[in-house]
Amino acid sequence: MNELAFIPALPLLGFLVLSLGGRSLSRNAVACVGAGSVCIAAGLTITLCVQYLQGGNAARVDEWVAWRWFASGPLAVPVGFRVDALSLVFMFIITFVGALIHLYSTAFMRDDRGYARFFACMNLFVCAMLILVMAGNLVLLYLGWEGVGLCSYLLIGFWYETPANCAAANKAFLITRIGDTALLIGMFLLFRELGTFDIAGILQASPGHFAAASPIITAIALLFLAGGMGKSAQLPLQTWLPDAMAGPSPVSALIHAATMVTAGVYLIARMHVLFQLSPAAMTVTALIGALTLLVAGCSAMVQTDIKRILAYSTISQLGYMFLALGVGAWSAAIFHFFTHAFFKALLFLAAGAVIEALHHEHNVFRMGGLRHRLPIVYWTFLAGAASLAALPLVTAGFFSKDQILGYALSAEDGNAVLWLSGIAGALITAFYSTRLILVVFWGEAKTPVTRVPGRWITVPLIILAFFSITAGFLEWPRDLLDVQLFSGLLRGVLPATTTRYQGEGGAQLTAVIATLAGIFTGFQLYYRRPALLQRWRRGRLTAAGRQFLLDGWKFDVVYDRFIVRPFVYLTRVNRSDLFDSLYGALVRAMQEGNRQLSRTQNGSLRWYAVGVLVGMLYIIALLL
Amino acid sequence: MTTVFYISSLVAILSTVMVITRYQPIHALLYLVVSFLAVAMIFLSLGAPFVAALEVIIYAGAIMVLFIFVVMMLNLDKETAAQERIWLQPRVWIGPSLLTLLLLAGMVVLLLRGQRTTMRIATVDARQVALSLYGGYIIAVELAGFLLMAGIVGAAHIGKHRTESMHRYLRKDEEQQKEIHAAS
Amino acid sequence: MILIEMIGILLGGGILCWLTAGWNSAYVKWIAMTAVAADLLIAAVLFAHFSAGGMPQTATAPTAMSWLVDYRRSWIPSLGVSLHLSMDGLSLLLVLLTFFLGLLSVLSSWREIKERQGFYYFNLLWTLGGIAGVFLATDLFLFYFFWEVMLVPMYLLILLWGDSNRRYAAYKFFLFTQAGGLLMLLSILALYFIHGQQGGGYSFDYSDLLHTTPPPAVARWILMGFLAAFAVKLPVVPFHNWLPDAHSEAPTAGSLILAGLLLKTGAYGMIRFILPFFPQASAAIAPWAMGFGVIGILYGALLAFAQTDLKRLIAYTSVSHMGFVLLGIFAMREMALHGVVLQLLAHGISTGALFAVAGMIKQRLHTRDIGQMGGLWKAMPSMGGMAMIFAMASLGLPLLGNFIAEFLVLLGAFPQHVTLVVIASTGLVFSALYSLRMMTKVFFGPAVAPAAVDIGGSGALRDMDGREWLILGLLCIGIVLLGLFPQPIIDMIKEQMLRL
Amino acid sequence: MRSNKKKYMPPVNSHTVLVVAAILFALGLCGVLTRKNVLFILISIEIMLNAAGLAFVAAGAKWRQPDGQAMFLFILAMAAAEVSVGLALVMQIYHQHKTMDVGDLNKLKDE
Repeated sequence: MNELAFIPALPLLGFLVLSLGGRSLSRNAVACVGAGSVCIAAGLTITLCVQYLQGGNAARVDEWVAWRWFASGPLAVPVGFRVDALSLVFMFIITFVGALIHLYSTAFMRDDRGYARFFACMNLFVCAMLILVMAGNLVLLYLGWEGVGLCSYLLIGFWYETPANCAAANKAFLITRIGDTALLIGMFLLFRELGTFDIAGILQASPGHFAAASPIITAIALLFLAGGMGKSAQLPLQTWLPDAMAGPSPVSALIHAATMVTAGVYLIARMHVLFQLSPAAMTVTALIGALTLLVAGCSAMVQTDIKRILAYSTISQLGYMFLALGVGAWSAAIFHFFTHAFFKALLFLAAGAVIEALHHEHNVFRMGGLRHRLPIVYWTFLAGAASLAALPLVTAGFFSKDQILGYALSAEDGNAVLWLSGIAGALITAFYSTRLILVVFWGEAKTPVTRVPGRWITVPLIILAFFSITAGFLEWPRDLLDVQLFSGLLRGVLPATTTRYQGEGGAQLTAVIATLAGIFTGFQLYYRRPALLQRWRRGRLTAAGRQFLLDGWKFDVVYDRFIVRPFVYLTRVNRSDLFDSLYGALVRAMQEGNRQLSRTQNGSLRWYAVGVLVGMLYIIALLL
Repeated sequence: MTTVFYISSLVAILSTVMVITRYQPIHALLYLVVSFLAVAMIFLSLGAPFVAALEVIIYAGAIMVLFIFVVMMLNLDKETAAQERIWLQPRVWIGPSLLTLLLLAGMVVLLLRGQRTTMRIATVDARQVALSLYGGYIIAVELAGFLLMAGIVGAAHIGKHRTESMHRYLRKDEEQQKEIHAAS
Repeated sequence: MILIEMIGILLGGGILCWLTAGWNSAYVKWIAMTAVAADLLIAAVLFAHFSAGGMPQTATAPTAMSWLVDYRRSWIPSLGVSLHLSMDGLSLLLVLLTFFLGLLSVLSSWREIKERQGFYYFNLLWTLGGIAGVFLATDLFLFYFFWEVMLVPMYLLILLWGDSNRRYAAYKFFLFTQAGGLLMLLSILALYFIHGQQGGGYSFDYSDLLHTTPPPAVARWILMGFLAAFAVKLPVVPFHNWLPDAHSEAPTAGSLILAGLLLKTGAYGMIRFILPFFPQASAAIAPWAMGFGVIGILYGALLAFAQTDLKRLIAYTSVSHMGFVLLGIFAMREMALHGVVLQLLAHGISTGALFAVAGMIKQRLHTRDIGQMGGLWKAMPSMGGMAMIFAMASLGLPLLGNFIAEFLVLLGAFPQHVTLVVIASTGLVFSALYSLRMMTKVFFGPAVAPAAVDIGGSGALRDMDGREWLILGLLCIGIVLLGLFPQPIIDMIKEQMLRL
Repeated sequence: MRSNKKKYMPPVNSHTVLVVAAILFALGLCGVLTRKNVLFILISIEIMLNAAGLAFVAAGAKWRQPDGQAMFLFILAMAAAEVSVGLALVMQIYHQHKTMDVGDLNKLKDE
């Protein structure tokens, strides 16, 4: 038994214990099992990380095959794990951030009826997510991929008694399932071409097997991209994520911010060889990323539900990652994932604390003035928001976003359009981050604080805030400081980005200015001159625009009208089965025939005699 | 003999027409006797004296007596005749008559289509018939015996005066329906 | 000999049940359970024996077929009918499934059936016996015989112990399957005579008829005859209408057997007879058959989504899942066929389990209408969890048996017909649609009004009791094992699928 | 030959006899179809049987063979049996239904 196995096995064990015996355990025991398993897994992962860093071998790979899963004909799929630096980054985030979120949840979910169920699902999620990133072959990856989908479904619908929550859960599962199916078809296509599902084998064989930019590789890459788009809530499959906020806040933090939604990023980074072979797919990836970050960012500007703001900002940040992937800035995408996981998890957890404190108040405009009453939450939230806004040099978000923006312009596949959209996105991001801080924590208090978060809630917040600030120091812009620890770690897995030119100064400055401009605008609108905002709200055009953005660019409405309703109508119409009525018609025809024929059997002697006579006439007519 | 044949044919047809158009059963039966006798004459003219005799004895005699018995027993008189008059409306009989006429026309056309031969008639006497019957047709004779036997038994059985109207299977049904009616 | 004993135990047990019921009906279910359990034990021992490398040497077998167990006695020699039962990996697996689900069906009727128990268990055991016979018979006459043996008791089960609309359902079931069966009989006879005329002697034996080569045009018609029977049983889409009615009206055990086992006989027949008998003709119709499979997948899923009757919903999911089976069989690739066999087993377990859950819910709520359910998770979290597992199995979640099956089917069929497989894959989205809808409507949402619950007078909704835990627990273990360790099963049928 | 000894009679056209038989048959059939009274129907049936007999005898006469007459005898036997059973039925019907109308006797009708 390899020590690798313990990392996913521990949460799995936790899940089994909690799901089978959860109801007979006390709350403390449940918390111990639930959070403990993930914490130990986190410890193991960190040990592994240390080993990797100490070894200094960037191309180190750990492999372990648990058992032969299934083999049929040319196909052989083992339950095999393969860990390299890329997986390790993800594993670290999953277990470390996961452990913090679990600790937070022990207090946060304390009074919930489904305490054991919550931790069971969370543990299962951690396990599935670990399997996803540790999988040595695509089938196992798909197992984890679907597993996290299931957990996401279960946790979004955690408070199942509200129909809206169930609807959100179903929506999340279904929309991601569309992406999953695309991924599955992509896998079939890949298998037909290469005859293997082994990830290492695929990466090795692909460049020799596929001609660059051939239609088949483009198709495969696009299908994989579609899979990633579903999971990572990219346009046009993004609509599920804002609704997914129906789940408890820790769930939003873990699944819908830090880990699961980045599975698409992982997939594309993992399969980067396929994408590199297809410039078209790369372009599409980058475009989708750029488009998503703008669309979602705009929506985030006007949302009023604190969690929905964060959800749209998550979509937007994921858009940055896709943009980075699309321009071939692999390690930059992963780096942004890395920092994003900290600050977005932090934001969600802090938002959860705020919501709890205000007695389940979600609307930001009914908050306010929390700066003094929840100081720890305020400062940590500020750290997270600053990181989200990419406040230059002092936050993690700055370093990762700056790298992406730099590559968007300078990388071989990058261009000015992508860069400009990134810059616009940075401005928007900074704007709504400022808005969030100002509206929620400044101003006057509108709702009384009923519950002050305890230590189990604040400590994870502080740890995450620390990382939200410092995680960026692993990787500095080249012209400022020559520290590239992160990309150095990934060097053995992901190819370096080929750039057209060196020197990022001007572009960097633009980004910084955009960020500051965004912050300034937000400050002006929401603190200095709120009257301007009031006027806009009253204007007809601006109000309509606001509503449009508030509804997420009406994607839901369009889908509802053109896909959901026709589909439901179609199924309703056919509920009693078309073919059934076909057979029913057959039966009725028989009965009608029987009725007609039995009318001849009227019991009248003379009628029968006429029948005989007609028969005779017929015979005679034949003879004539 | 030819003349006899034609005359008796004419009589037979006319009297048969009368049979089927009478209202009073007894009148019809009287015309039927005439018809049978005429047919007997035809037989005679065709050189079949034995059958002619049988026709008179059995048809015009025995069977006719049965009919008359029944008419007498059922007491079918003027009332029946009035009933028949109502029943014999033109719209009742015209359709079937036309159909029958059509059939007749068809048959006649078929008959006349063949080669016309005049047959030279020789008498076939009872002896020959008897030899033929008890020679080649012996089985058929036995079967005819069975048939008559069955006819007698059947007639005796059916003719028994019973008040019950239904077969036991049907009766059960009837009773049930009555019960249902009573219940409702 | 062991084979005829297996069937004999069931048939004999059935008669014993009937006779015993006359003087003490308390023993009946125990007799039934003992009979099925004994068979299950035998089958399990056989499985353990053969999967542990106990494959017999084929030296003794005179034919090219290498059966694991072969039993042959002459029965009606003048017609070339023999009592020929054989077992290979495929039949062993299906027989194992038969007895496994058979045991659970006995268990699930433990409380449900209170009237005419003797006759009920007689019918149940005879149905099982017929199914086992179908899986084992290698004489076509005998095959047809068992085909009918499984049909009539099933018909009675629906007719006598079914729900409110049982007569309609039973007649429909009987008419559809019987029409198919008679066409198959015609085909069997045609094959028999063609074989005789070609000088092979008149015989109904499988291995004899295997080498019959009817003229291609005739072969296609004979194939159609077989296909008619199997397509109705499977069911293929235009012939599926008996299924929702029969499933929803049958008692729980009946639904379990119908979904879990009866449908499998159709697939088994296709694999056992159609493909080996008419390789060319089936290759000719393969694209059509695959197309119908795909139509079945989508159509079944769409209908399942629209249903309001829980059992009907599950029944239509069967239609959808069996579409994968058809697709896989006529892809005629090793991988797809492995997937098909796995799908047979996994579907038997998962759908059987869903029917069991539906039965338990019906026992508590006295309704099958999902509009009247909701929020059941609150009262019955364990059952909700179990139902969730099986719903996930039915939407093809990895880790559970159905995923590997569907994955192999689609993967195997992919090179044969890309477009169809792509369309079929969208079935996965639809399967998610109906499964989630079912879970949402039944277990989530606001709790049902207590008034609706108390109809039975048995008090509040209770969670599963020990017997129900046993049933669902066994099924759950089964489906997870299939998902985690499918390899022994693939190994079991590997050799045989290669021969196709 | 035996026929030589027979006394020859003047010839009749063979078709004429059959036409007469056909007319009688048609009249009988017409009676069966038009009358509603069971008794008349029975009478008409007798006419039809008689006509058939006539055809047989005519055919026998044409070939100068006794077979036609033998057949007539069978028809006679049948007619006798038929009429006895038929009249018994008529009596029963009349007793039970108090009517002779065949239109009322439709118990065999398929409901």
